[in-house]
Amino acid sequence: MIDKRVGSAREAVADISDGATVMIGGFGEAGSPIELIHALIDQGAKNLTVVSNNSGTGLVGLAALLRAQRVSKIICSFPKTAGSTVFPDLYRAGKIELELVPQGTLAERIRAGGAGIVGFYTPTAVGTPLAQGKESRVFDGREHVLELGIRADFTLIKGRVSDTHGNVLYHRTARNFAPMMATAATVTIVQVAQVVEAGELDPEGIVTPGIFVDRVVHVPSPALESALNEVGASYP
Amino acid sequence: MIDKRVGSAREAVADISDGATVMIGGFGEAGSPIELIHALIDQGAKNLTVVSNNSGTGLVGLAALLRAQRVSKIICSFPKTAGSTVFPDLYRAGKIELELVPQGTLAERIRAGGAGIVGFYTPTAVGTPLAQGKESRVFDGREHVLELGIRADFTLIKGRVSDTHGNVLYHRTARNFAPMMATAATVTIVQVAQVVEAGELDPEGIVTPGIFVDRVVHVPSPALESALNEVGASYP
Amino acid sequence: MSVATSIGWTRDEIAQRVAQDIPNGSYVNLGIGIPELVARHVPQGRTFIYHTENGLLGMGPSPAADQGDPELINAGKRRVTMMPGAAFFDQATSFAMIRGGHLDLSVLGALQVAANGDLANWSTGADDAIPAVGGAMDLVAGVKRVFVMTTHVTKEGEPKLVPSCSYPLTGRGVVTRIYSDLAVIDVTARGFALVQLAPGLSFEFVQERTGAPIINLALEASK
Amino acid sequence: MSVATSIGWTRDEIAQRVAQDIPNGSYVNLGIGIPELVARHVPQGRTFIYHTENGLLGMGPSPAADQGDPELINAGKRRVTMMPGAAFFDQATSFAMIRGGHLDLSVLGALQVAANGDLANWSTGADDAIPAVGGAMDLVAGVKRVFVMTTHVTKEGEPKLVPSCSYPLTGRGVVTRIYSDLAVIDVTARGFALVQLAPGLSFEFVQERTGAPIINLALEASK
Repeated sequence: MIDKRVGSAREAVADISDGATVMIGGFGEAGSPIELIHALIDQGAKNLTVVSNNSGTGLVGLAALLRAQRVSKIICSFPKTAGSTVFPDLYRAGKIELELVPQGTLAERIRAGGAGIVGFYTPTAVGTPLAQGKESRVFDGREHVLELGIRADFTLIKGRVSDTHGNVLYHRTARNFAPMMATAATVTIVQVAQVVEAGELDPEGIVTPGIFVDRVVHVPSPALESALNEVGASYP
Repeated sequence: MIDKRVGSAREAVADISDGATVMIGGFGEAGSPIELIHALIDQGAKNLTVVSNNSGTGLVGLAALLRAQRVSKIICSFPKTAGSTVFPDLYRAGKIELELVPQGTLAERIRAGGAGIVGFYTPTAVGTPLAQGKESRVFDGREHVLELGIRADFTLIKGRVSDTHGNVLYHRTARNFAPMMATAATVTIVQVAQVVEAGELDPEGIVTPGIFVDRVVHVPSPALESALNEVGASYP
Repeated sequence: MSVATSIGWTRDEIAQRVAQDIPNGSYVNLGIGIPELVARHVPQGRTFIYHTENGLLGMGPSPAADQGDPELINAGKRRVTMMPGAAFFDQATSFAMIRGGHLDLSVLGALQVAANGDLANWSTGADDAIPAVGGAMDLVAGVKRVFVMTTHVTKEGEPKLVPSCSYPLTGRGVVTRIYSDLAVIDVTARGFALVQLAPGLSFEFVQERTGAPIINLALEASK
Repeated sequence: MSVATSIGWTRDEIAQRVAQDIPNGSYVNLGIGIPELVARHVPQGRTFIYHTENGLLGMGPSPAADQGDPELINAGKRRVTMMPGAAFFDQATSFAMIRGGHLDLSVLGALQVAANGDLANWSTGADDAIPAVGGAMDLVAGVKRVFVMTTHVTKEGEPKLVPSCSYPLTGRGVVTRIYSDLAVIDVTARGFALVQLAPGLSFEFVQERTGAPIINLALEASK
């Protein structure tokens, strides 16, 4: 009998330690696991390295984690979404380190980390500042950059539904980085709006197989960044 | 209005030229696109390089293509399945070249070819004869081998159902190599037992998005290698 | 409220001109901003399939205001819809489409385009700027035809078509064709080459507003 | 029909012994042949989830003869079933599970195992052999714990546990533990180390049939 459910977001993130690398799903608010992030803020771990495509908006979710100064470094492709003020302020004040990575390279580096591919060559970013300091090499007459896989201690993602084995389905464009982040961490934690018994999901349609998932947290009505920001919410 | 259907398997493979590289889906008989392979035999292209996990059984499908001496080289992980006699005979007679690749490396090389990743480092095969002549490099104290992406001129695969845009679903373990082979060829041809209109498949459950598929052939009752072999069939 | 100058093409006219050059059945990625207008001008009888790099093929138009799903969005994080035949996928698959050369066309905005096809469209390199690149570098490296839609000059009147980019690059030698308010210009092995002038404009007028020589193929042919 | 010798463990007893060492909830890949027997001996109260590298997690037992689906097969190309919670996926994903270290355990057969953990299990290197490797090299390179199930000696009586492999390698230093008909033996930094003898066998009996020294930890401890 396998059952990966844990009782609460608080319990799920309890063992994230200071200095950990944490991948956080989402493209903007789509797929952002707000309840898990808020639990991490409550938990208090600091000096984190966060891997996430954006930097959050308003004063909730990822932006709130940054605002609480728990994150010393962020690996990111686009940290200045409309409505994002926390990151720019911290960055200009020299209080956070940024590793800027092209979005597709970020996705592929995370996939590589999860797939046991230590490094790969891509034409993306050749000749740009983001290739500076990176090894490059010509294949078939074209220059490529060596990019390395990324792994993390924890991954926090949001799904639509999971079974008790951790097989996860997502909602539309909230899928984005979650499937590859699920593969690339020592401990993968997913919050889902619905949990079903093993056998209730179609085996042909599973997006993230349960082998990649360690903990499932049932969050029946997850908040959305835009809805929280509309009412001027801030966390904590 | 987009409609990728072509009238027949014959029509679908008509422009495969001598010397082409052709990826052929399937793990054993599961997923083997027999009707497309038979159309390719009828069509007559020779001196082909075939990329396929196995080498076929009996005297039908992939084995029949080899027996017709249309294939000068095969890139393969396991060419000696039970019931496979055509390949061993040709190989011992020096009539076919074999590039043996570990199964996971084969899958990843095809994925890389389709994803614009020119090469990657893997620990698989280090210290074995299959790493001989390949560049190796130590990352994090562990030796890795550089493997290069594979691309093809054509891919022949079998799906369960496709819509007119070429969005494909597969049947159980017949999926195997098809999704990545679909991405790695200039022209991808899929035979499916059922074709539906665009909009009839759940956008959340598409396995191969239509962007990877060029031609859809409706083969309502595809043959299985084992069934053909049971009755001693041979092709042509 | 400012009134648009009557010189050259309007934004919608540029978008319409771009759309004319896209073959039926093309898989197209439209960049954030002006390029999004292309979707409004699909020529009669053609179907384009729109890819948004955050994970959707078969993107449809924006929903009505206060409608839509906050988790059905485009790369600009705006709500969109989906068309029949759409498919959702993850970021690795989405960028496999881009990097693997599966998209027919990418239409992007620009800060600068150089005569050799170099593109700068993500950063002015200003000291206080927050660096942010998104998928632009992947798109220009992976998609075979890259169209740029841009005003011909900056708000300050400086040429955006330049001998070489002074801003940080998005990619080297990646631009195929430029659609501005003044002209359609190809990037060729010999540099910028005129394809079409906006109505009422002279070659000299456009050349004066361009930072590098433009080859006038029609003129060459008549010599 | 030959009768099995009564010395040591039977195949099923070896499989049972292996299963005892697998924690509840483990994700396990069973190699083709003898390792498949492990699935018959899951200890009471434990659940293992079986991975088959051709694209299924949650593989169930074989269907009744002449039942089953010819496209629902295992890595040995035999028909199988699926368990509640199963998932199908493609080969790249399947080997991402393997290479990325997501499987807890791989149980494989062997031609030879060396005292340093080198494994040879895909080819005897014979001139007329058809080379075929499948997923074996990926499994040993990617899965953290690799158990070998094997007869202690070949049909000709030659040791399969050797100082160094003479056959082509599947992987270097990859084997964690060996379960033979005669003993359970760990591969340690100091070489082979005895974990358990089959009932009625002496350490010397097993050592005589092994090509390299076996450390007898119990003996060392008693000294």
